Amino acid sequence: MSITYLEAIREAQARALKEDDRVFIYGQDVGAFGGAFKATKGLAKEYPGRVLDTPISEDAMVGTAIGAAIEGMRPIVEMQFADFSSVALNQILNNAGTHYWRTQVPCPITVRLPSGGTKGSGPFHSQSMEALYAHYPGLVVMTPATVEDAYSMLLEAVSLDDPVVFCEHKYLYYHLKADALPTESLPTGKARIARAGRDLTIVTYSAMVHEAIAVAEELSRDGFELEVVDLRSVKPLDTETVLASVARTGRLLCVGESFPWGGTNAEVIARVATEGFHLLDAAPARINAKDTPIPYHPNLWEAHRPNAKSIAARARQLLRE
Amino acid sequence: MSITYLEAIREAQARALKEDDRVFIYGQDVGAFGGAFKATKGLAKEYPGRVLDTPISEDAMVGTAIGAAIEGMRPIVEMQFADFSSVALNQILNNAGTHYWRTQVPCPITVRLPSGGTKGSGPFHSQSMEALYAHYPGLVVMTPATVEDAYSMLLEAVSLDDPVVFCEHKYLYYHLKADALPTESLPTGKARIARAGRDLTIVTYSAMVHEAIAVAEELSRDGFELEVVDLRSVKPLDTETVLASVARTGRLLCVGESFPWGGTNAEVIARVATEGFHLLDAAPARINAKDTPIPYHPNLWEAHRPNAKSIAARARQLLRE
Amino acid sequence: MCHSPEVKIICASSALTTKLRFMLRTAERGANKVETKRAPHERYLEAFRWMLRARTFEDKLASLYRGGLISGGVYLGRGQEAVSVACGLFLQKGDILAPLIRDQGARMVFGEPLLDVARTYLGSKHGPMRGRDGNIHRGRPAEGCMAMISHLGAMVSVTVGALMAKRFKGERDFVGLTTIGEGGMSAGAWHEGMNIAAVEQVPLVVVATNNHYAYSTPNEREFACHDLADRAQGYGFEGCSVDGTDLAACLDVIGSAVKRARAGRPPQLVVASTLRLAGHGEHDDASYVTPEIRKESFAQDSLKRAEAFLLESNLIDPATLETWRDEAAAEVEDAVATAQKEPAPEAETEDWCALSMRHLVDQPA
Amino acid sequence: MCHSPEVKIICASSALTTKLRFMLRTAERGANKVETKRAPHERYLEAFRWMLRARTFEDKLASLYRGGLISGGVYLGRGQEAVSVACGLFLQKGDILAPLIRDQGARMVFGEPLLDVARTYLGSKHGPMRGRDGNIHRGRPAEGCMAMISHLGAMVSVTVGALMAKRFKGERDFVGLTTIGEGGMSAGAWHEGMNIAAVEQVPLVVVATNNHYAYSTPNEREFACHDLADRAQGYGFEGCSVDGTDLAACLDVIGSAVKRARAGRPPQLVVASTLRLAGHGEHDDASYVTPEIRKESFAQDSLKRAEAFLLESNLIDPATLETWRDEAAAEVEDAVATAQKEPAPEAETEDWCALSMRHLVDQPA
Ligand SMILES: Cc1ncc(C[n+]2csc(CCOP(=O)(O)OP(=O)(O)O)c2C)c(N)n1
Ligand SMILES: Cc1ncc(C[n+]2csc(CCOP(=O)(O)OP(=O)(O)O)c2C)c(N)n1
Ligand SMILES: [Mg+2]
Ligand SMILES: [Mg+2]
Repeated sequence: MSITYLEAIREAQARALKEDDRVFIYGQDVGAFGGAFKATKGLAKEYPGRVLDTPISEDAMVGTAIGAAIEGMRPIVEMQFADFSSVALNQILNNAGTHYWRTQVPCPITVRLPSGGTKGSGPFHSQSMEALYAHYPGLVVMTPATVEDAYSMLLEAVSLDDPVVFCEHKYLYYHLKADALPTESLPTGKARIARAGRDLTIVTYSAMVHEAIAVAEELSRDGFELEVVDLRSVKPLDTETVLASVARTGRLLCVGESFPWGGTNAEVIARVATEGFHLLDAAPARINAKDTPIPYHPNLWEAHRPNAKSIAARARQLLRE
Repeated sequence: MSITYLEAIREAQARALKEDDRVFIYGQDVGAFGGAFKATKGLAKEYPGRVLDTPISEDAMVGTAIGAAIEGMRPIVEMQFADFSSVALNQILNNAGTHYWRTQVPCPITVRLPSGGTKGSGPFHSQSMEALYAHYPGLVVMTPATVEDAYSMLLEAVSLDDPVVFCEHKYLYYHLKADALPTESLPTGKARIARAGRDLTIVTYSAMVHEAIAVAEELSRDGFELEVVDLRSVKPLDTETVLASVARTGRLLCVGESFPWGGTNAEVIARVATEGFHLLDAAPARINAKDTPIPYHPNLWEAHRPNAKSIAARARQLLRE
Repeated sequence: MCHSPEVKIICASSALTTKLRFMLRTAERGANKVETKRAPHERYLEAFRWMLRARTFEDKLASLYRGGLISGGVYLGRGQEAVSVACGLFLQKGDILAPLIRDQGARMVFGEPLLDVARTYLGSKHGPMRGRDGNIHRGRPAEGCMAMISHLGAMVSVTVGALMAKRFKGERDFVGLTTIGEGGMSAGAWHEGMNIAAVEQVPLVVVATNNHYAYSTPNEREFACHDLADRAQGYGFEGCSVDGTDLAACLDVIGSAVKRARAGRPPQLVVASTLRLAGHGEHDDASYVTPEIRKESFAQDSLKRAEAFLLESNLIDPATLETWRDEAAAEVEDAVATAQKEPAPEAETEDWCALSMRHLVDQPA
Repeated sequence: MCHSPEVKIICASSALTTKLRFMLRTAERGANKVETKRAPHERYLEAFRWMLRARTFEDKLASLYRGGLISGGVYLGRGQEAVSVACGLFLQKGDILAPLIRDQGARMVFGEPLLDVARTYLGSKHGPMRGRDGNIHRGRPAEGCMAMISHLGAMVSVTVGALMAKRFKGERDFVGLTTIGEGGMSAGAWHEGMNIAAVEQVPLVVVATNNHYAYSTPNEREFACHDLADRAQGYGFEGCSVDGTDLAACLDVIGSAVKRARAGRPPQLVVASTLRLAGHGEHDDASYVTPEIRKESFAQDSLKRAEAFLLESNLIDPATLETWRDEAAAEVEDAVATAQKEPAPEAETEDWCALSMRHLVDQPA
């Protein structure tokens, strides 16, 4: 048996629906159709009345989920693409994100964002928005990189009493496979050493974990052992694991698919620079996407986001410093 | 004669209206009423038909400005409070921010955000949102700290061919005064050495510049000379000036009023750590607001954002390292 | 949760003369429709007394504000008490109220303790918002009263969600009521909320008050339709208009809308017409309100109108009215005095946790 | 900018028998109203020929997609050609068109070169979007054709702003037309755009097509009102409905709406009824469309209907139709062949500048 990242997301939702009466799924085309990416395939039939198609109203989809969560439900909202969450951002940041702090009543919603770039998708179907959500208080922002994490973290997202923005990567949907669903997992907030190493630490998350691992494998043929830290959630961000890794390697390269200004890379470097300055043997480095909208054409798209080639080049350079 | 930060904003708009037919002002209550903060006082009368009240429709206010800009106008949109721009964010990021890159037709809008905290304003009338806008490509994000910059940068914002998010600080509106309007200014993208020093660099912007200067003055009584860099615009961010300052002082403290995760502080530290690592004699440090919504009560509010006291304490600690 | 103040009946039932019957016609119609167990004059008196309390409290808030005793803004519902009290009066425990800026009346009737108001405005540590949020941004969601965010329009869909949750949980006989100003009706969030309410067919009542201004902005720059109530049919709501200065009409129309929603009819939109008889906030002298508009019939003070009716029709005597006033003032003074004695929140003891799951808090150095 | 293809008149004027006059009744009415300089049958034929071209191009796009020659999605307006062509046909140079997903027709009629379509879908470096954006996300704003963003509803207010700019600049006699699907009418941005259009009283026409699905979502889960055209009055628009499968009716109703907007009447909303005769995109087999719905009268193919009418009424003979088809196919093949020969954009020569003011670009290391 083999299961994809996308199937893991479907299975997690199936299990959440099965085990917890409070769960319902709310989103455009998630019902009989099973969602634009089929992440809810078959669920409407298995759980009648609990997997509901919505109008094209991202603000109201999240607002509705917030109201339901306040009243004790555990809604999962699917955005058709992460990019469209820009029109739900106010409800996510200002309503869900502030609710517990203001009222002491928790607001356990999960907002699923099919994120990240794929070929030919262009500026409005490719975005990685974790930085917007992580910047504001009151939200947990998950960025699973593996089939196992897609499954277990989504289950955990639903079980947490706080609002979770769940950034699942579209590129991994079909590309990534595992043998089976996991039976245990790290808790939210713990990063994972995706590959152990000693010469350089790559801190990354989501689809870029796999690029980083490919680079580590490539460079290991030249005798360099790169450690790859998969953040798993960018908020909370596991500073401890990152620092421990940098303590081992002395070198830090941050890799992320989102835009360069601010964001996870900047945050990780800021944490290491402020809290682990003496651990660094060389200047830390980062690779982001470029500071333009995400291009439609595959030629441009490949160059816009970091990839194994650009990461490897930067890693080699950093190893020489 | 003396002129406040707020009056400077009014005067810049008056001059823009006077000198450029393409300029019009669009926002809630900006007309006869002169705006919630009186930043457009008298302008509707002086420039009939060019200072227009809008419905409570932030998305459409910005959308309208975008359409007008594409057709050759230079609209200035006033958000009543920065916080409400969350519902215009999609138009700002995805429409204005991508327009030039996609079509080669520039989109010269200026969106004024009355930003930042004041006592008793609470979670939804106090936000500093520059990090959200700076993260995305295609926007210039200005954060003037002085009366002079409020004036000259707003004029420059209107004259630039690209969309500008103009973060003006409400706390400075009445508190800050200058003798006269400036006749010249630094260009956009150039940071300003607000105070020269040799022992430590504080990189900051907007209202926090004044807290930093107060700290510098306090510490100079103990023999420490702090340099204060006022970024002026957080995007573009003047890495060169920052690095040159850190080269002089060897120590970096970043101060910002927005939330801790990501944002300007993280970006500045990331740039210095990656591009000027060897310039640092000690780990860089940062002070942000806390990671909760901005509290209503003055007691909590004072503790939530950085202030001269907390900055001084951190600076002293950093000077000992 | 409709905590009714003890209503002293001054006129015996027999005193309901033909003349009074005629004068109460409208109220009665309303009352019949909402299946009240009380006679219409009782309902009217009860509502009036709530209006008096709301006004009394808000007058006090205004004076505290003028005295510099309140941080931040003070936003009053002066003139809108009839609408607002009617919004609260037909709700019961298990219902949802999502109030907005000018809903002192509805909040109180729905069960908000006076002390909540005082504590929130005065920043007491013991208030429901514990100094974290202030003024109108208060609520007790666990008791069905939502805590609004400022962004107008956002609370409609939240109310829809709360009602869906009740349906999921198998509750019965509930309704939700939320309010909006005519200005907020231009917000995209409001539209999405209205549409999704109709799609989900939840028992929702949306009471919109056109008080003719959004801050300083007059209707001409807010919308261009002939009648805001016409928006109802575009969503599949049932809609109607009401004179927001006429308490009997408000009780009738809003009561009926609540009843229809509770009975499973489509969502309800009521558009009330009033004038905001205060500044946008107490910092605002509302000098932009033209003298002409102050002469319009929608510019009447609903409280004065109700009072005049009650006195004129001998449903209440001046002495009782005085007693009610005094009682309201005493209650308010009491709440304010209590809150004023209470400690303010302190930064040192504040836990600065935006998450309920403390172990997930990530406050970097 | 209404580039009309050369219309060969097959029937002499005299051939317009009473029977044809009757059949063309609707088209005629429309044509009279829009002050066309052409006789109604000419307008109809012209529109039909545009429909044919649009369909021909879209069929080609579908086959390129199936052949794996297009990156990303392909979104067709199949079945909606009558509405879309009518949207373009009454616009002129100086007007604004803000098209959406299914507007191949309107775009072409308004003057978009076929090569723009081919270049954008095939990612030619020479296309208007130069490979930076693709498929339907194309436009030439400098020539009045806006380049949509994906977020539904966002383009209404953009069109309003462009019209305000024209008014500011003293231009005259212009209109703007933008389109939306019934699904996009649930978006908050759409509501804000509609409302602000009415407040600003710009000469705007909004043509909504209810093609009964938003992706897979049927009307029942999109809205709950009886008739979407009823939304018009809630905004202060003038509104009407039209059978989107009937070309003559589309020409009449949309033409009249454009004329009214141009004449200074309030903004116009037209709601057309059709069925989407394709998947949401070409990746989608639309298997969720029920057989019952395919039998509805709104499920007719507007192109086939127009063609049948023309043949039946001898307004065109089969041979001419064949010629037109061949000509359309040749034009399309030509555009596609040209675009296919052109270079793709390359990362090395792309300047990666999101700002027009190059010195403000801030691309950190
Ligand atoms: C989305 C949004 N934009 C702007 C504001 C600022 N604001 C607060 S109240 C108000 C006027 C509201 O007018 P209306 O809805 O008519 O209510 P009223 O104050 O008249 O009761 C405005 C513009 C806001 N709260 N939310
Ligand atoms: C705000 C927003 N949410 C979601 C989407 C994704 N999306 C693209 S087209 C579409 C369906 C549109 O339906 P409709 O408006 O009826 O137009 P049609 O496709 O039927 O022509 C959806 C959901 C989007 N483009 N924008
Ligand atoms: Mg109002
Ligand atoms: Mg549709």
